[in-house]
Amino acid sequence: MTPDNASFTTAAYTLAAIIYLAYVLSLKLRLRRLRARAIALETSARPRSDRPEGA
Amino acid sequence: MQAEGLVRTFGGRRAVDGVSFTLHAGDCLALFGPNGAGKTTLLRMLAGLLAPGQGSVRVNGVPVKEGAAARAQVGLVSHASMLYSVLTARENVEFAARLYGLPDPRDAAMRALELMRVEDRADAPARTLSRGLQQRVSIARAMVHSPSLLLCDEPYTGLDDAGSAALTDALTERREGGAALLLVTHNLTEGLALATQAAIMRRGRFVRHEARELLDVRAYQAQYRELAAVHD
Amino acid sequence: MTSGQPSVAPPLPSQRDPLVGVALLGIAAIYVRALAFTPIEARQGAAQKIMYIHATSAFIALYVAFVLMALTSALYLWLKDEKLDRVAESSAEVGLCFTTVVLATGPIWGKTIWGAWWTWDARLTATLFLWFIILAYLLLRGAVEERGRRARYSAVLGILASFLVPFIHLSVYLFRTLHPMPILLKPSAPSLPNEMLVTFLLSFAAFTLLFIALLRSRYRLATLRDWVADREAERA
Amino acid sequence: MTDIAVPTPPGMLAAAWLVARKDLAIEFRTRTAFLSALVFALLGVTIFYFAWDATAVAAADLAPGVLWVIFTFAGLLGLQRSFGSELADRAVDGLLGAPISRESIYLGKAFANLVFVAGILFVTIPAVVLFYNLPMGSGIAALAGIAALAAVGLVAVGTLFSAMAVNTRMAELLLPMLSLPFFVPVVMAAAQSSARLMAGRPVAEAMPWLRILVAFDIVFVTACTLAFPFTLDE
Repeated sequence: MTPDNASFTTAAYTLAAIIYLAYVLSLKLRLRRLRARAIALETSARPRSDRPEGA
Repeated sequence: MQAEGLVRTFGGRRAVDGVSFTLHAGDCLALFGPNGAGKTTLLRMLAGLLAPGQGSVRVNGVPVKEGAAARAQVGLVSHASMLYSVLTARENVEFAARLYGLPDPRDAAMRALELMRVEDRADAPARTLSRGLQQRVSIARAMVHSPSLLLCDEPYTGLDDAGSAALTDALTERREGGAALLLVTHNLTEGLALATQAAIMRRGRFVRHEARELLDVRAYQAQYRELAAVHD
Repeated sequence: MTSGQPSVAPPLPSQRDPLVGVALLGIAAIYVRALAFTPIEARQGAAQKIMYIHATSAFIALYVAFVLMALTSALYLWLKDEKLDRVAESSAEVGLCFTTVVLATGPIWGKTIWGAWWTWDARLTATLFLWFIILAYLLLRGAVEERGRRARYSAVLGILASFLVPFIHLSVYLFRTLHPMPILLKPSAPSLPNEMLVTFLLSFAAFTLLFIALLRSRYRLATLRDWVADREAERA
Repeated sequence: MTDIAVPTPPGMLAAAWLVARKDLAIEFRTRTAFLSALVFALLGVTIFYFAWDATAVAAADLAPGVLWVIFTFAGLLGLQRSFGSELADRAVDGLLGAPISRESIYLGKAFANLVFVAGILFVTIPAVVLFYNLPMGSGIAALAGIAALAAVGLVAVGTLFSAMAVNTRMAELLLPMLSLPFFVPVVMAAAQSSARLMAGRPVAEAMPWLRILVAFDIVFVTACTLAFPFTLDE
């Protein structure tokens, strides 16, 4: 008799998808933040006053 | 001692940017320069504590980094006392003597302490000594194995008159005994008094380096003050 | 050795990373194929399908991410090339993500086979310890500012960790064999009918692609971060 | 200045012994770290006793487990301070500037830590035997032997990580986080083998675990000794 545990499969698949997507999102956010800092550093000569917070 | 093409970068900044010079027995190079010029980094490389990014350091032909033996001939006095605060002055210096493999560590330690006229506090734990006395013990520690190359990073700071006199006598005696000295200091008069050569370091490079006799002290002082106005 | 001369143009990876997009599409395709088009295994029921994402992620986490981290760590100590350190850092972080998925899906699947969420099954326990090691690795990286020292410390930990994994596997398996698991079906190497095997292999390929895409993206992130750190160090 | 005998820098082991002796002299003079680790261990042993319902679980079965958990954390406490004395006033520069190899510094510190941990064990094992009224007999000798093997493994890894952690901001948190995963096989092997020997089972049964323990010691003492120079600011 095949046990009916489809709910477990969906739970596992969704959980896996959430974790992977969360990681992709975190990569994208960190990249955006760094790009902004890089562009800011690149365009401004010596941003003494508006230097972004530490590296 | 020969230093050739020494370079060292820290996170994209060149602390030492191509320094080469030679010291012979009996030479004393006074090295001046503002904070952040790279003097301490250079000194640590000469002492074999820090591997140079490029270039090499040799004492009597033996590279300092690889050959642990070469470090046996080097003595370092730095800002920090390099002492174990819990151990007494004698134990600290004796420990150093044993590290250098001296045949008579006990006597060598006592002689070094006497040289710096601090033998009366030999059995006091290092932490109970004043800053100046700790400095003297630290200098004794650096000289216990009578090194042929003595590197001093502002050794006079914190020393009272008696201490300074003891240090000057010890350095002069070492120099006449055939050691090569490198004296890093901010105090022009102090530095020039002992020096056979003088150099000014800015942004990791020697901007001036010449024999002491050729120097006109007043002009040197004026130029140094203007050079050292802004820190690196 | 290091990016001495300040490269004028910042290494700006493009906003839209095509490879990550393609990899995610691949995973979506696997989801559809596994859930809708692969037959349900008679004895275990639908839960057996968890294997397609659990086993593949586990394999990649241990045999790809971790090995890459250990290898690049060893090479870094020898060659002192910063790029190697960045690869080690990236494969550690992506490896942590894969290991987290394994630890999330494992117990769910375990519940259906062994009736308990956590049964200290040898492989799952080993993955748990791997997860702790990678976490410690990333914590160490976070605690050291100076780049040279951070790279050296993490390289040393990376190599020591690679010596540790066999010991953990050994002791966990020895521990487990002394307490036989109430296993109905030993989820060892799947001898699957070809229909399921195809899904498994496709899934393996898709997850490997995902790993490579994430690794590349994380590597570029590390390069950009170091570039920014250099520029700020110069300006400071 | 120096008489006929030319100064000869000490060899690897001689230098290691010098560093170890210096460390132990410092430890003996302050004694605070040792006493606090000791009290921590003894308190732990007593607290564990009340953490279990003595009627449900026989104290004897509990004893090895308690010993290894306490031993691990007391050891960590001891390792925490081992490089503190070096960094104060940059005393480590004195060692690095001396004509001795970097590896001998590690071996010296590791040996001093080993003596430190052995000291704690020397008191904790009798305490466990006393409080959990274990049968005296051969089991105790086996326990001590296994403890020694485990201590070597812990100290080898712990000393290296303490050398790294001391230079970072979060040393207190970092040292346990880095070391504990490495302690897992050691504690597992020690607990399993000592449980069997204490229960009087044939030695053969404990052999597989002892082999793991010995292999761990050999692999990690060499690996950590070779890795140590890389942790210094070259």
